[in-house]
Amino acid sequence: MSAEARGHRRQDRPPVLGIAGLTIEFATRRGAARVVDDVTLDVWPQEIVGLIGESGSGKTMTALAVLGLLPRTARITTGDIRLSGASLLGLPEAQLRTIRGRQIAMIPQNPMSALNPVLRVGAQVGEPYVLHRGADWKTALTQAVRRLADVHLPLPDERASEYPHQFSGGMQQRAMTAMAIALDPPLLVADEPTTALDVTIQAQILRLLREIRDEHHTSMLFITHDLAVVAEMCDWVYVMYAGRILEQGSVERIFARPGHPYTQALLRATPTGEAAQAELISIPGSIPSPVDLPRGCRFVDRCPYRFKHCDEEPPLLTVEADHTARCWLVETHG
Amino acid sequence: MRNDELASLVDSLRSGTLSRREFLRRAAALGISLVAAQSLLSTFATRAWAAAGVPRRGGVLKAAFSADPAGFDPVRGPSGMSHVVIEQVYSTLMALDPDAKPYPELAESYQVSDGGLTYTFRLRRGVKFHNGDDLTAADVKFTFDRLRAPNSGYSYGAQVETIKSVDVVDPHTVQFRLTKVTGPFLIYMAFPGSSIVPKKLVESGLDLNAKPVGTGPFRFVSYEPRTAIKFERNPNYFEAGKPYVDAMEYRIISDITALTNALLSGVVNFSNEIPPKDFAKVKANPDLAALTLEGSRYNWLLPNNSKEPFNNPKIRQAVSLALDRKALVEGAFFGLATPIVGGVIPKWNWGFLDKQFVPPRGDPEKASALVVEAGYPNGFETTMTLPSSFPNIMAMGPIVQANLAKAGIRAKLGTMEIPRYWDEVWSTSKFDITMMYWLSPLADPDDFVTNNYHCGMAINVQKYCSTAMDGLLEQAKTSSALDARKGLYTKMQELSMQDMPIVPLVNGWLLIGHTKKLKNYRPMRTGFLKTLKDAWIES
Amino acid sequence: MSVQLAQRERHWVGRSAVHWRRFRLLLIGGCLVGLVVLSAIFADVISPYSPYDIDVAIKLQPPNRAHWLGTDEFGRDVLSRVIHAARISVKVAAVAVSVGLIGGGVIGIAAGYFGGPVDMVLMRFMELLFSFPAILLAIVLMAVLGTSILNAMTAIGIIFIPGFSRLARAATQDVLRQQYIEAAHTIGMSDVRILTREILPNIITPLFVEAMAAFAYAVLLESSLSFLGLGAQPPEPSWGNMLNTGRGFMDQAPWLGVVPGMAMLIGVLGFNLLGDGLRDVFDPRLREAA
Amino acid sequence: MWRLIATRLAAFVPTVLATSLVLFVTVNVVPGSAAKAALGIDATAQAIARFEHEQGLDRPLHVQYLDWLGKAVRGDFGTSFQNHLPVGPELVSRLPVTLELAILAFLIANAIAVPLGALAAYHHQQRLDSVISVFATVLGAVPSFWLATVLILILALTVKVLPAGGYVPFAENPAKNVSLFIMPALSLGLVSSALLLRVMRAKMIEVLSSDYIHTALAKGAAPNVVIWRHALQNALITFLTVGAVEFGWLFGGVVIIEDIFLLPGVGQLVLVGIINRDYPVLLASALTVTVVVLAANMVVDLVAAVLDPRQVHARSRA
Repeated sequence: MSAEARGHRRQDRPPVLGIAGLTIEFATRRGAARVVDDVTLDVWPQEIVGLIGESGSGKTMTALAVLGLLPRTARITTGDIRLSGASLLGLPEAQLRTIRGRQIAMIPQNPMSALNPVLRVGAQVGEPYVLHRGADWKTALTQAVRRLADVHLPLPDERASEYPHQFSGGMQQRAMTAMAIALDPPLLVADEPTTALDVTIQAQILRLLREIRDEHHTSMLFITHDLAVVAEMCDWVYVMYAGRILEQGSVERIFARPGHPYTQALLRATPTGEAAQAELISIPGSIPSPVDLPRGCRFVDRCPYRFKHCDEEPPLLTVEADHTARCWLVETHG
Repeated sequence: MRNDELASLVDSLRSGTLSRREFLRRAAALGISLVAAQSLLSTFATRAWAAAGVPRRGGVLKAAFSADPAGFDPVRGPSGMSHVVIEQVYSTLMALDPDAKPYPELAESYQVSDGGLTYTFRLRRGVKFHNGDDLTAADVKFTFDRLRAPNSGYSYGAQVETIKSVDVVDPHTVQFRLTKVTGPFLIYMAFPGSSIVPKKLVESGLDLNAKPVGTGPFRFVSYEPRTAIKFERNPNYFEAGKPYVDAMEYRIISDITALTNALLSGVVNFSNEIPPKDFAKVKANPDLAALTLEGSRYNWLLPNNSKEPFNNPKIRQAVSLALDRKALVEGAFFGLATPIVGGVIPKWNWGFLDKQFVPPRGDPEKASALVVEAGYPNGFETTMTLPSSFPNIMAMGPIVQANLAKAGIRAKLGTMEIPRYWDEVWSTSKFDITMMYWLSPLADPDDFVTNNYHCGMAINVQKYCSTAMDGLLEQAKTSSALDARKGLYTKMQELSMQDMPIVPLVNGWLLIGHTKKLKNYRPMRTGFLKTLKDAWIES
Repeated sequence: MSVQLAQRERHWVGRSAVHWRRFRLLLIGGCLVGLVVLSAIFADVISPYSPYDIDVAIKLQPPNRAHWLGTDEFGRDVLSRVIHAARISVKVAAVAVSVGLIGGGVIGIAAGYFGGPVDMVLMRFMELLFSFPAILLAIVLMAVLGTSILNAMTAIGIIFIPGFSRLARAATQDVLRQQYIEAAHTIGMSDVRILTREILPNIITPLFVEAMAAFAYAVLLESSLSFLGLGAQPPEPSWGNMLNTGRGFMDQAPWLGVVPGMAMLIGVLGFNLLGDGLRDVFDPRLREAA
Repeated sequence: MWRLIATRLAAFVPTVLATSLVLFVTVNVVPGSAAKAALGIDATAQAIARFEHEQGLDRPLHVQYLDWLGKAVRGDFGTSFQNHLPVGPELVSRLPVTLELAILAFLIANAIAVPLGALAAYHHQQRLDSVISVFATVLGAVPSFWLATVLILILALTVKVLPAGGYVPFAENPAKNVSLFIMPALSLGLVSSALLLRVMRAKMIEVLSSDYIHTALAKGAAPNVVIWRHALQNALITFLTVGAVEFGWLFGGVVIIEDIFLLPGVGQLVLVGIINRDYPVLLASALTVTVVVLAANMVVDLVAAVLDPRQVHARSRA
């Protein structure tokens, strides 16, 4: 990903998506569980921002919050989510509905179960036109065929009249993508879109998403646990752990000089080209439970370099321009 | 003063709580001469009770019943429900008036000769079957030869077994020769089983069960099993102008509560099978008339005479004495029945014996004394098995059980489904105590008693055999003079109170309800509905 | 994850509503069932009169101080009869459900575990039994076995067998699908041991939950049989035959029908709520939804 | 699709045959002789023997069965022991009554169960959900014959709005026919709607928690769109198979309701057939009921299959 992509992060216009200090808590029997803790994250126009973390780090919850589809027992206690400068929280449900599918669209992880088994694919892909443009089903269907063509689905008009169970995994994800980009929404939220697919299909879908970003000028929040995908896809990346952002910055910078021990461990655990020869080390221990989070740095009991200062959590310290990390060691290394 | 007192007398006579003899005695007390009272009685017996106004043609009478008929051929109609249909479609030589007195119907007149061994009937002229054939003596001969045939399967064979021969004297005269004098013969001639069937049609293969054809007031239209039987008016019925209603429909409603609801809501406009528990509701209904009539539906308890300890008459008497018949009447019949405190023959019948063996409330002390005397110092255990779907019997069961317990007879109550009851309890006499009820269709003393008391009869399942009793019964049946028969039935009932082979309980009244628009309907003691032809429906 | 469709108010919800709701179900269900079962066990002790004493003088009395729930057409105390009736109705339901549970369970496990022709034949037979309307089946069975409470129990039990067998078969197949059963095979566990130690414990819970619902239905079925004169025979009181007689006095003495109706409602409601509560507790998928 | 129907039909015939065999054996094992029930308590032994010979009850069981089956296939179900009339025509005249009652009740049950079930599921774990669930449980605890009596008492006897019972064919007088069927269908339908409602709620909860519903929401679909366009069809597929079974249970209730509302249906025949040990009537009516229930199950299964494209359209590629 070339550096000038950064040019888009100019300060004069608001980001497509601005999450500031977002905190989400769950009511459970054992008290409130803070799954997302004071997260700040921006996505600029035509930018693909990666949000990476182990499963249970709160990245999916953040995505759901953006779409306003949090489970009933979850509460946003602090922070704000802004779409092109306008806040989404507090909007009445009716207005939120006008945004979903038109301003923000979602690409799910498991396309197999994300398509309604009893409806034809064409109808499902065309539904946004009916929902938001009040189109009749005939025009919606022609639009759907056009979108299916955009996602390089062979014989789109024939495929449109078929049912999801007649599609392969890759074709289903293409259909979901077609559905997502139906109304050219400015922001796409992709929640691990390729995890459920085998590798060959995975590459095609990733290329498709990049093509969409270039041709449709769509910005994307790309949620994954796979650094290799981040390296290939994203301009900017946020590393999330136990609900907190531990490091964020441009992809080159972070891959070159990871600031936070957790990011370093992640990189060592990922078979990217450069680190091929180093044997892969898995990170001992597991994510702390969101109910009783450790006082200081969240990574303290799994961090090889912990020292007494770690019981006080550091802010995001600057490692270099466009690159900050939440670890005291950053300062010492300078 | 006299008029309203007389009116109340007539009312109680009509409702059956007053017997004819009682009526005559009371009328005499009022200073009305015996002759005047008797003429009053007979006029009331035949003529309409109240001033009913002018008869009106038209309307449909819908009557509700709870059981299905078992066929429409007189020779094979074993159930009461069949008889109620047969009597509308066919006619009989004689007929019974509301008080069950026989009067000539198809027969214009009759002579009895040879000391009661020969009966000669002169038939009405111009009587036609529903298909237009003329009724002749040949039909009468054919009918009774058919009933007397060895394998006819006729359930009431006892009524025709004393007929030696039936001869056609001329097309309108028929003569019956009997083997021996038969007291109730004329009543047998009025029995639905003795209905005259069309010889030509039956011989040419007509199945009377499916398509009955007779000379009766109504023609058979259709039968939907378990739902309805439809009749239409017989335009050339030999009683001019009758019947008054255009059509009649018997609706079969098996659930007794649904039956009452049907009457209350007007789905039907007549029923003589109102369950006791709902009679008050029918009485309270403004547009329904509610009548009670003491007929011959008596309920009795059968101690198994062939088994310990009920083979001992003392124990059987103890059972009778232990029972509180007033409680049975109140509990199981809601006050709509008469306790039987002596002989089985009801008060309104000439065979009645006015002698009390046990007070209506019973005599528990005497009963327990008898039990001890019979060799059971602290009583005994026994069982009582009842048929499960007769509401009145199921209602009396618990009361009888409680009464017997007080006299030291601890009976365990068991019930059984009807078909299995007949098979495994009734016909095989496998019971200590059971109960049954019966609507005697004939209203002749013989019919009340012979079936239960005579040795070897189908209904004598309590296995009681006494030559003395059999002798009395046969003599009573075969003597011709009424007073002679009456004296024999008195002796017979006195013996029955000593031996107590069965324990008579209560005589359930006929409970009738019909729309007030139905005029001039006189209920019959036998529970039959022949008199429907005289009634009409006001618009 | 179960997703709430519309996020109305954003106020803070106290303790998780789901937890309390499930507990409340179990509590109410448990109390109602307890009430019924206790009155069945201690019927003689707690009922003010004997259910059989007849006193025609005081028949059809509305509820009064002497007879809290009035008297029936024979002057018997309705409260005592409804308490004693609980004994019969609970007994009928208990035996019926166990017949259904054991019969259905065995058939279901056999069909599920052995599969192939065994499964085909058993399930075909079950489908046959299932397609025959319950009450008709009960009537035919009662006619065959004769009318007594024991026969009512077996008849109702047999009606439950297909339902339980289907459940047991599905549960067994679920357990079989999980790999560790193959592991058990490999270490040489005999079929019987597998059945008892692996399969049985896992399918007991869904069967037990279904038993609760079946319990409720059994009480209802007994009353329908009584309506047809095939249930508990007089003078034995059962909710069914009391309800049946009550039907005949609906407008003169409404309490005759209402009281057994209420008792049955308590019994059926209790077992259903208990069943629902248990289902939520044991059904993993629903617990996740919390 | 036709393959589906073919397999269902193929399974239909053997099941019916098996039912008739089971019924025939059960009926003949039933204690309490038919002859005594038919001829009355004072039937002589000679009359009983003649009756049993006449009806062929003295022949070995399998001969009786094959003879009966041979005739039944041709529509001749023999004559009733009670009234010596052929059973076939009576059955034909009674079937429409029972069908009308069962179908009306089934429609009412579903008309209540489907919307309320969906509503309860939509408000899962909230107050409305528990209110509807308790309502369903209470309704499910009321026996249909009790509800029938209450309805008669109020609507027929006090308010006198509806007739208390009886039957008039629809062709003859539609208005009267409908008024006659309102109460019976309601008493049966309301009670069985309770069970169906609980099933619909469970199925709907399952569907509403699936991924494609989440997709629909993410597209900005409003709740009623989500329920009616996306969720309902999926829930109905599994719901209908249970619904079919409930139709069978509902048929059981028909026996009692026909009795109370004086409807000349087939249910009454079965009851009478048993009580009077009238074998031909019992066999014919019980078999008819089973055939109808099996047919209903088949129809409902087919409807469920039609709703589910996965069963209709074969998978065209991996």
